[in-house]
Amino acid sequence: MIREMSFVAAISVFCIGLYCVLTDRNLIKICVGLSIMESSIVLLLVAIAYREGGLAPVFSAEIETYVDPVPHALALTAIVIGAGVTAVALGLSVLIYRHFGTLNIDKIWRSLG
Amino acid sequence: MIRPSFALPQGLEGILLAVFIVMGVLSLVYAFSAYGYGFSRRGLLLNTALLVHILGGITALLAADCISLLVGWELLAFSGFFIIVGSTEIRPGPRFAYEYIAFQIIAAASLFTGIVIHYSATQSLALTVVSPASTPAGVFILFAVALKTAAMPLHFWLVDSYPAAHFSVSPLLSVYGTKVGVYTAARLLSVPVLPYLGAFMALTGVLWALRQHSARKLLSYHIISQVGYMLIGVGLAGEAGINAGIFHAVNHIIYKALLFMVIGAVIYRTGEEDLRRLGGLGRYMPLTFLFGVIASASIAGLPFFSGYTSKALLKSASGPGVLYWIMTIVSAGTGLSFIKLIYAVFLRPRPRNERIAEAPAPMLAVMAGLALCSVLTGVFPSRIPFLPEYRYYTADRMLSAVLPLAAASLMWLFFGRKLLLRDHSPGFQFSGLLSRLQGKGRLLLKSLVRETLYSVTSFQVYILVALTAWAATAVLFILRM
Amino acid sequence: MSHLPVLVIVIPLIFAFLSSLAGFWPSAVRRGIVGVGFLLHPLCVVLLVSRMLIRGPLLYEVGGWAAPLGIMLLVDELSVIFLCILALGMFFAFLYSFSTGTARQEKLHVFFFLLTASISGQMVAGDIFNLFVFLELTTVVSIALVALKKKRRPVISAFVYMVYAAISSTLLLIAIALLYNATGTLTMAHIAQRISYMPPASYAVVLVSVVISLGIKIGLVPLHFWQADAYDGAGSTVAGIFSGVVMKAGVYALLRLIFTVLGAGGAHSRLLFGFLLMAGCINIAAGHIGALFQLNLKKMLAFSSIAHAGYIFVGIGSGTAAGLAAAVFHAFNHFFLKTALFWSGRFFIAGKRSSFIPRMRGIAVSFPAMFIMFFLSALAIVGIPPTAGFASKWLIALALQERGLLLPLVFIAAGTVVSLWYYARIFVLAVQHPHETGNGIQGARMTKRQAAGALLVLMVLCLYSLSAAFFPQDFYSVFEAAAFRLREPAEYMEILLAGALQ
Amino acid sequence: MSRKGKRRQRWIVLGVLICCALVLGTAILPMSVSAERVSDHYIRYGVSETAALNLVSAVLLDYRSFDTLGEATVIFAAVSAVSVLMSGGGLSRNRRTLSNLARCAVANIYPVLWLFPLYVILHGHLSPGGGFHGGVTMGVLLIMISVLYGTAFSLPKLSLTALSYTEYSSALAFILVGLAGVVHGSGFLSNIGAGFFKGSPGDLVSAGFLPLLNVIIGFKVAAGLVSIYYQLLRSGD
Repeated sequence: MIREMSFVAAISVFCIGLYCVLTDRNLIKICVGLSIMESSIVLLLVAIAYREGGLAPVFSAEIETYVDPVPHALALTAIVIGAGVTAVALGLSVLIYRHFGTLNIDKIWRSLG
Repeated sequence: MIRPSFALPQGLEGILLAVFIVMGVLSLVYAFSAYGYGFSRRGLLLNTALLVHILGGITALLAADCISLLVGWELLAFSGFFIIVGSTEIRPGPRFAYEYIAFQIIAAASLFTGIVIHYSATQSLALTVVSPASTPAGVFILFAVALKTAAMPLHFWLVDSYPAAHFSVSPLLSVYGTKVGVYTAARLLSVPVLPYLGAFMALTGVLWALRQHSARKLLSYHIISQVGYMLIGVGLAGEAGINAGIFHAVNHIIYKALLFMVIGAVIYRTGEEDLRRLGGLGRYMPLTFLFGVIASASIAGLPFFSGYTSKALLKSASGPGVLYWIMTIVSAGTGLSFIKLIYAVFLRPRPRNERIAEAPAPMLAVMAGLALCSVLTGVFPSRIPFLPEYRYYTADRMLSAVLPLAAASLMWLFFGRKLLLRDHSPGFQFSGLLSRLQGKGRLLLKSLVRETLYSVTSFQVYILVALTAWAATAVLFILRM
Repeated sequence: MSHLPVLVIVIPLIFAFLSSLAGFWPSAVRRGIVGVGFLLHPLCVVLLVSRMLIRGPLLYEVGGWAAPLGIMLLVDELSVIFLCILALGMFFAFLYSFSTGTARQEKLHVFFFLLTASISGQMVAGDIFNLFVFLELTTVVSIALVALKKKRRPVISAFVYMVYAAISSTLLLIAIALLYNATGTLTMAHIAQRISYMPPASYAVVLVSVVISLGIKIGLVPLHFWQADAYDGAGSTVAGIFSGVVMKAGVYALLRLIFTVLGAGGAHSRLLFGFLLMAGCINIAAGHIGALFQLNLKKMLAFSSIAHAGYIFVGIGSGTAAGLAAAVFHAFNHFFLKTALFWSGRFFIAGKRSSFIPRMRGIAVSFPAMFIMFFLSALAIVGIPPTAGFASKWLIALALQERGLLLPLVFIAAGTVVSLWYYARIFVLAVQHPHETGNGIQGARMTKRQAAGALLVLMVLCLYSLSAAFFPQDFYSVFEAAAFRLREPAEYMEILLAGALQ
Repeated sequence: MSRKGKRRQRWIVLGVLICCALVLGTAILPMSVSAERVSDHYIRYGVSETAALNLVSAVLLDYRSFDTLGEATVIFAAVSAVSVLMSGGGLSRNRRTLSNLARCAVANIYPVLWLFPLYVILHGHLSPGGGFHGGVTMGVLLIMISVLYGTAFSLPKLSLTALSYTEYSSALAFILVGLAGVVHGSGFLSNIGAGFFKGSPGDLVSAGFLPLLNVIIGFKVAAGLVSIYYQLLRSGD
């Protein structure tokens, strides 16, 4: 039951991130929306790794069932890549602010059009 | 891989190839003497375009498989485009060049599709006749040929672009453009409808030519009607028809180029092309006048001139019937319009204050050579190899050629001057429609794409479109998988 | 065992780090390092290609672990073809950037090395997550390359591209997570074997997510809006690399994921091929019409790339081995043509100080050599018979004709007509006399050395595009072998599983 | 866009998002855990093969270390991208500092703060954590200095060129460790197979080059983060 609930949570976080990206007018908030989307993927990966009664995959003699370590490794890589992309995105936003003097998309597009 | 292969054509097509090469050289000499670019940067571009045009004609004839034929077509299309663009300074040049290249490339594209279908049916690229003419391959190739030979509803490109080019390059353009289409029809098509398409072209070509008052437009319409003759020949099944068609093409190349050169010399000297403002040049340019008369006699089919021999062959190949009568009516019309041309340019009295010099020496030399050719083929037709044995000068055949010409001169005497030299409305300008269409199209799409879709809505709408595409395809796959 | 497959990735990485380190050292040293770097990578690729053609597919276990445990690198015909594109592309890009002075832009060579490493990583990856990591590396580098000029429009285009790329990578990551959950492994061959464990609904969503996510990278129509602005923002050198090499990496990833991993060659693929065919036709139409009404040279070339992506989709969608081989061959040819167009176009844009086509009157007179190169590659890309473009378009048409699909054939023929129309538009302007030379702003006069270097590169590209039709038959047999191996992944799996824990 | 237009767009977006959620739901929810998995092998033989207790680090740095190399390059690419985008303006030496209270508090406990990242990096293969986690915390500590005491104080201590040097050389170090496997002949980035000291699980120095890689990654990530921070501080050109 917990697996299905965590899947639903992952999907809803993904949709919240998407909603933020699609409707927000501020560039920084779009970057935030993107990182929410990426964290929803990490949530999905960890949910996939879950095993009934499994503990953290650090070996110690008395534990027998462990959670699946591979998705955790993938999650770490996904987080790092998300951080890289977000860093570049924030750099771009600073540059856009310097050129257009505003972070509001409508104003930027109107001055571009 | 696909490797174009070439082979020397046998029989009459060999003669056609020889004429292509000779005419190429002669019209190059004519062009160099006529346009003033010489070897400036623009001249170099134009010269290369002319040479590539000749190369294209030759590749098309040497082609042993469909691919190299297509290569020939494309080379002609491209070099023709550059000739028209490069040769003229005046504004309308490029717009007509656009139209020229558009029709040529649509023709090449439909030939490409036809060849693909033909190849997949016969698994070989050889230039074999498309057997069941009704297959899509036959239809595509027929459409390509109709476009290339400027059949009547699709003739706008020829009539607009040839007169738009500089008068010095018109003879060269007239040699290769449409004859390659006739050659393709000869090798690929055996469609029963072709002769009737040719007859329709010949008839309407002459009728529209009578209405023209610009010399080179008149000549362009006559190209269409003469090519109609060739298609009649080529369309008739059997060796005789194809030989007659190709022989008519050979003759037509010579006298049509001569006509363009004569008009070119006139434009070179007077700078005027409109028949209503020309006249009285007989006294100033006697030699050009002589060559003009010889060429008009050949095209009209007067006995002892080259036109007569090939038309006689065509009439014998088609046999008595509707084609025979259409051919006689068309030769009457041709005779009438060329009497009009000679009268308007040379015979009509027009006081001229300044003296007009004769055409320059190299032009006269080239024109003399061509005039000699047409007279010789007219007088000694049996000398030409590969032609079937045929008695050209029997009484009834000469009579059937002279009668329509006599009728034409009678018509000219009674109401020629009044009717044919009034100024007419310029008629339907297809190219104008094209550029208006493109302009409107650009505005429509510009407003659609640039203004509404892009600037008002930001990239978020496009991300939304991407997501809907993803969701829709996913639902489609889930339901159908 | 030969370490070539991994060296192809590691060497550009080393030189990326070295050349950024060299940023603090004198420029002679930096130029030397960069010079050695961009010679070494093609050398490795040549060795790898020759070894692969002689001994057949190569298998490399990174870290010494057997198949499902560690990461596998596998080199077969398909990856060899695309590696050739990459090696040639980056080698010419270095030469071209040196000769036209764009090399002065700092860190450009670092990004070129990173791009080489990441795309060769994708080409030899035998593991879907490894493929994802290198795809992401390409994206980050491309974002930086688009915004390299830091002007108003490129920066916004880079931001838009970044949002598109983020969505594309999220979709791909979801697909990878689902594949891992169903099959338990990340190695392509194992997933292909155990794909039947997946419930059909999630198999469908995974397939669609992969197609759409890589469609964004290649330029599938409803997802292509970022491409025109990104190419316009990036310099012509970089745009040539994007449309020539980076887009092909997307095509390779799509082919590898669809055919080898998700087994599209199998039974239920009729729907996928139908979708790809329809998408291809839409791409051709939208690409050519978009290019027709585009007044900016680089955007026009970008839309033409979208149209040629359509040809590749149609080739794949024809569903036959011949069609697939033709599609890969078209991707291979398209690199030579489009890069030559962008790189010769650069001189027109630099000369006229703007990429606005109506301002390009008389470029044939002021840049005759470059115009001839532009003209020849335009002829080739439109598909005029003796050229390479025609050869691949002809083969795609044949494959379609085999399956009796007439509609795409008409789209291809119409595409030829429209594409020639918008290229002829430039020839018309180019040949005319440049009137307004008087307004003072003379274009950047390029030094003789600059033009010579660039001209050499362009001549090689045009030489290929004109002579491709005359290459021997066994040049094309590599493409057929690649298509055959894609459609029958069984043999591919044996090799991968040969050393596997079973 | 008019107010009504904005509201209409919101509804459209909501509709599309619900469709996406439904599609994802139909794909993800019916997923069940598949039978034999690679992770069973990792769990059963992981410790014996790599002598690392933390199986995630074993997977990250030993079994699938090529991904981690790719990932480290992504950070490298991000850092050089930001430095290119932000180049131009000078790095202003400002004296903006936080309140006196914060500065005194941190001045005293700063050395203790360093214990945590160093522990996390060095024990990456024994307890949860590793190069990336430690690197990030180390980066934050360095950034904290310049936030608290202003860049005039922090820049002379740790200049941009020093940061770039550490980052580029640690990236090269990572590859050299990998090349050791190639030289040894057992494959790029191979750990125990290439003769690194395996040691017994649980010791500080064990599990081959895992601790070494953790340290390298730690410094690389820290240097990367701090140089991004300084780049973003640059004033416009």
